[in-house]
Amino acid sequence: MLDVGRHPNITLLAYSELEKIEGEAGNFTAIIRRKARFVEEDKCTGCGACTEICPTSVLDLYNEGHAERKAIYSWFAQGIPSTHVIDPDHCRVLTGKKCGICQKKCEADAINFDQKESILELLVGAVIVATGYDVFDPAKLPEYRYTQLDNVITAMEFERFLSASGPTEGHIYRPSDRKVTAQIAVFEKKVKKSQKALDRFEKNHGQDSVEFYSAYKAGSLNANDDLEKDQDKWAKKYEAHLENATPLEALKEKAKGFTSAKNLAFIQCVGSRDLRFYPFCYGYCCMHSIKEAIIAHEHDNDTHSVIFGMDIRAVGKGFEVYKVRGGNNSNISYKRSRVAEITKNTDESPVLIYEDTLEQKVKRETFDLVVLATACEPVKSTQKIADTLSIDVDAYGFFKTQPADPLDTSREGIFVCGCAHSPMDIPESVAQASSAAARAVQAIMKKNNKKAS
Amino acid sequence: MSECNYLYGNYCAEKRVTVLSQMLDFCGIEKDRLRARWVSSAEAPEFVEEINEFIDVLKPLGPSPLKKQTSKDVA
Amino acid sequence: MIDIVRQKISKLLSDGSVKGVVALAMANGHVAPCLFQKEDDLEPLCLGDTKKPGDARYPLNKVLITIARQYPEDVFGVLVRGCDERGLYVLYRLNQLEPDKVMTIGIACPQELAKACECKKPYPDELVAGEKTEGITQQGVQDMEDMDLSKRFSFWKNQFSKCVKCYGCRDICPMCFCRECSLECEDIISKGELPVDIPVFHLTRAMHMTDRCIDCGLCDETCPSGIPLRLLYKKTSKIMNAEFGFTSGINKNEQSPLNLMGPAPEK
Amino acid sequence: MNMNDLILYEEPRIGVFVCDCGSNIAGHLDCADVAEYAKTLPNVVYVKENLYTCSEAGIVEIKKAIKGQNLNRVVVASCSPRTHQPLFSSSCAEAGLNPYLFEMVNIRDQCSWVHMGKRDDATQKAKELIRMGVAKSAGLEPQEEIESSLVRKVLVMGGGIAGLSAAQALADMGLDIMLVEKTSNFGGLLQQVHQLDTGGSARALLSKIIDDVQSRSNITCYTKAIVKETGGYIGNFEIKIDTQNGLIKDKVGCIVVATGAVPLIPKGLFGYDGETVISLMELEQKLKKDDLTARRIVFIQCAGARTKEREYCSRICCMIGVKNAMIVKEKYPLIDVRILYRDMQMYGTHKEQMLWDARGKGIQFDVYNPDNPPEVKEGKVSFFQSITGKIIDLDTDLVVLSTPLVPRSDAPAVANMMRVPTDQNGFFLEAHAKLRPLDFAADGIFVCGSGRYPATSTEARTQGLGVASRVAAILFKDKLVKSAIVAKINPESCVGCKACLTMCPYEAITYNRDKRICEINEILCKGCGNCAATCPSHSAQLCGYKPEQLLAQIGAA
Amino acid sequence: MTNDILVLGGGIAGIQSSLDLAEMGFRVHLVESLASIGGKMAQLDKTFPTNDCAI
Repeated sequence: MLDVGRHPNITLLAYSELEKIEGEAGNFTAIIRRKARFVEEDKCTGCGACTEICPTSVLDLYNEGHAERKAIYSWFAQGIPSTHVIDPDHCRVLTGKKCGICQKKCEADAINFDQKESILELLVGAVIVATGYDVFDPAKLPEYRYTQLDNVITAMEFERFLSASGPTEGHIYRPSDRKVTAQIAVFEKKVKKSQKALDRFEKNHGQDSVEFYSAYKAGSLNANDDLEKDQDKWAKKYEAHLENATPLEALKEKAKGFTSAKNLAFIQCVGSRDLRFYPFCYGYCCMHSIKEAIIAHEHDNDTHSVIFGMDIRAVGKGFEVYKVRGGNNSNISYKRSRVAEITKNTDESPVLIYEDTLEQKVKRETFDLVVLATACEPVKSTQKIADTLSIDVDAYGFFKTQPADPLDTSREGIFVCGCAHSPMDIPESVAQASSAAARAVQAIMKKNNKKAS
Repeated sequence: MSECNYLYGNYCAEKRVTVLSQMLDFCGIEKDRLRARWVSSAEAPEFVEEINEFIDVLKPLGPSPLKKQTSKDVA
Repeated sequence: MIDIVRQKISKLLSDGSVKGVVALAMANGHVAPCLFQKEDDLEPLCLGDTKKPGDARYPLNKVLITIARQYPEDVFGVLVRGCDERGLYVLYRLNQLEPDKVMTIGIACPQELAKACECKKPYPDELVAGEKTEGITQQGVQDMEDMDLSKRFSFWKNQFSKCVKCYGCRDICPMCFCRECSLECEDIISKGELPVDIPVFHLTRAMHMTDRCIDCGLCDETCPSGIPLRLLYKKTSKIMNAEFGFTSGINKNEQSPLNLMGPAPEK
Repeated sequence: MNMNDLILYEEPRIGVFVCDCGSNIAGHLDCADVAEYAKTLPNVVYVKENLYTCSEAGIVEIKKAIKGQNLNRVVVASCSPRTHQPLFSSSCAEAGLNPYLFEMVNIRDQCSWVHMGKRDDATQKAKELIRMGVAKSAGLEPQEEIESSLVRKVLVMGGGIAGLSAAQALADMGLDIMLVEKTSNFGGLLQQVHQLDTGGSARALLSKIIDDVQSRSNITCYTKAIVKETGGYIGNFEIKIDTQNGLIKDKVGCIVVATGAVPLIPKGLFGYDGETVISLMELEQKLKKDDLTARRIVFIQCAGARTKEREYCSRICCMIGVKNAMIVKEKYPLIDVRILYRDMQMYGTHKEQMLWDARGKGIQFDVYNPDNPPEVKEGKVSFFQSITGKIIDLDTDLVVLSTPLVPRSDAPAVANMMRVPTDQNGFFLEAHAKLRPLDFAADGIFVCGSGRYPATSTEARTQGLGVASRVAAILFKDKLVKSAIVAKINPESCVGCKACLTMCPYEAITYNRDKRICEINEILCKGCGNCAATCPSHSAQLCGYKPEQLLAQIGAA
Repeated sequence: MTNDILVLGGGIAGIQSSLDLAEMGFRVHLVESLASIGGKMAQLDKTFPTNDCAI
């Protein structure tokens, strides 16, 4: 990633999109729209001082919505380019309110609110489409109740939970527990504020609020004159304080029993090998779940994972050994079945209903956390890109190619590689990227020779 | 042990350390003053653990009996 | 014993299979290494046991190395005792001499000399004169190991502080053939200061001797301060044997475990 | 042993640049105090503390100081060398200072980040780290990058689909190719295949590519030829090829290994006898010759694969098995076809569809458990059907074993001729499983096709193109530039004891017979320092990490 | 005739093809819609089968 940022032959146009493209192989003119970053690229050093003090916080999609980022942010810590970006829909200044603290704080004075988006025209000989994929939204499968159950998450969310730079710094806390701890934090802030007001009363009346309130309620208060003035205000303040304090105690009580998730379930083929969505297999999600189970076991030795799959497809090099080794010493068990439905029991733990094909019995099993090995969809803007490049898309939304020339799209001079071509694992994607580069060079060389000869 | 960046470096080092530690012991210097562990750049927690463990071993051993000798060399 | 050797040498010289023979010669009362080239002037030849056997021993291999470097294409003979032959095997491994360019004339050491040297194999494989006597088991190292740590430390500290850095042990040792020796490299050993850096000086040499020392004892005999260096190098060979099952100088095409890439060979 | 013992290149005039890195360093230790301390260090003539040494302003600051104070050493105390060492050393080079006279001290990751909250300890530690860095920088010597010429020619070993595609792509890129095939004709394993999984006959695809390759002017084809020797190094490999008309010696820039793999002959498995129990490839021949008479055929998948001795899934035999089962059903609809499998490895967009079509054609699939696999006895196959929980006996007159692809028998010979590693199953081991799947660890040698791991025809073809681009990335440059951190042997003090030669993992050291010393080939040397560590007389030393430099650093601790 | 090549997408595939082309001496324009490159792989903590970190 770093080499791309530093390579003399590569101009990196991040935060930009392809508007239009004309011409034919060897001679395309492309119009690129560079979205406004509101931060000067050559001045910003990516120090992050502005992010620290920005008041507005927004759902962070990098962490799949489990954490928050600020209105001025960088996609992730070590991202290239390290130049920050201001989110126009949430930044107070750009949505018309007053703020601009980040501009004051920035020692490199790189923030410029009236930066406009720019248009760039490029003359290129070939185009390589490597737009990758999006994670399949499991909400489309009603039977897994992804949206209603907090403790049912996608593989990518679980990946963020495992990562030390993620929302939980690597600990596998259950989302339902994290919701409670978040509520506790909110109540605690309120209680602290209202407690301060009560302290003031207690100080100038020398009486403890609880005693005062019970006496006030019972009417047996011997109030001198200044207590007379304050007593109603004090009582109302105390009642407001209780409104927050009692639920806080209840939540704290509940939070005592929280531990990191111990037994995990991985459900394979969520959206894939499914006639309603994508009737084929991606090849990497079985391995992805096995890896996540192994890493989870590394983080916390008494995790026990069950992987539910019709086939466990460990197809690549060294994968079978990885699967067997994972099974043996990271206590992972593989169950050949397709989970029919997920419901909930009392304490937010998901319950899986499935048929265990070996014992031919329908079973119900409770887990702390369920990870859905989701399929990979073509990027949402695939249709838009296909139209701009005027190339065809196949039945499932990936770019169409022929088996004889696996990387050429329907338009000469435009090639596709990686998950935009079809779902694949990283090594195949890297190998295909090199192949697409070779095809692009061939196309250009042919054009030059034709011109020359 | 087989993940040495230069294929075999760690094995060669291990053999030499085995011989040297026994020679130190033979010359009357506590064997625990020399320790060799292999930690990859991704294993930060293990690295910290090893160093702390080594410090706990060294503390009771006290300063090196050759302290007078070696201190004068350091500029 | 000496006539058999004289016969052997004159045969080698006469039939031209060697250009010269490195052996010992008695000249004006002293025994010194000498290169005999013609079969008729073998008169001064002697085996270096004037008063008692083996009282005049020289690292003839070292002499042979310097000569072989000048005349790489010629074959030379050399008078070897048990230890010298072991030395040759190591020198073949370290590529200082080529086996087909050396003819050995092996003589066995009498029992008395073997006991003095505490030598484990007081006879060469190719024996020309003298009978094989059995080797002595080495007790020195065991006694040292039985002492407790602090006694060992003070023992060696006194021994090492006696060192006057005359480099005699290195100059006499047949296994030390480097042109520039790291013991004279200022970064490791302080220059012009005594006592020598304990234990860096002696342990550096010991580490170089781990897979080379042939236990000939010359370093012990030459050391003016009488430091038991041989004991130190016996310990290194004991470790090599215990840890890697390797003893230097035993077979002609040996492979030292320290030079092998990959894990230590099974014991 | 102190500073002035070092043989110093010019009187050192050291410039120290202490970086705040915003709050990452300055937030946890006192940078000004550290800068003050740096001024007191020996040979330091210029010290500057700045907010961001890596920003434009910081770089200009360094360049100005090098020229203004004519510094001949630069030390930057900031973040991790992994991210910014190239940036800073190239800026020093632009200011006219040899980039190898630059030393970087990490006072962020190894100091301020790990000692947050202990401000004075962190400041003290930063001072000591800088003192060590300055001590080492004094002993640095200028080095020149090593350059070597490149031969614009490529050797492709193996004429299968992968080798052919690689040759075709490289030819389009204007490079000269020597395509060497061991057997008498091109096509490799695909010649035995009847039809491809993507439809169309294998022979049609092959002949199209073979004609194109043979018609190219810049591809020289050698059939019945074996590569005897590959010496030399990246950019200048000397190769010897045993061809029909004698031995050919030539020089090439890069080598592509596309030797492929062969199907396992399942001797001793499930009663294999080549008649009633045959392998998948034998079925392909039968289909080609169209002579198949049977009432029921049972396919058994994973025959000899995913077992203790062969602990890998050969990835494509499921697909080939199902494809052939469908072809049998199309040609002879009356034959009852059943497939016994462990896991149906049908990944990718088209293969699942094949499963549905196969079921549509009446092919029955049954799972078997590896612990009690099916038994084949005189025309009867019996297996435990987990769905019904009963043992099923089928009288069958043809059993087809889907066997995995195994490495060729001469693969180990090729591997150690080219000194490249193979994994425990005998397939070639690539440099990095994820990020460099087509390169070998040794520079200039690449691998594609089933030699690396079993691959379908489309995958092999894509990998062939991929390798072409990896080769072009090297040969399109006019010369090969290599870092100067290599070892050198001092000819005067070397006694030729070959201790270093046996320790070099990259075979970069050779023994020069007439000079009786060892010599290092700088191109192959990766700067690991094994030789420097083994050499008793310090004749072998690693530039940039010489004993005096390292000991100065340790001494200053 | 131009030697420039446009690469759409800054994930692992876009990065690898850009690096290969740049090494061959072609000018590459890498367009990425998000604020920085890295794509889905940058979100991963570790990769199989070697378990090294994905960043």
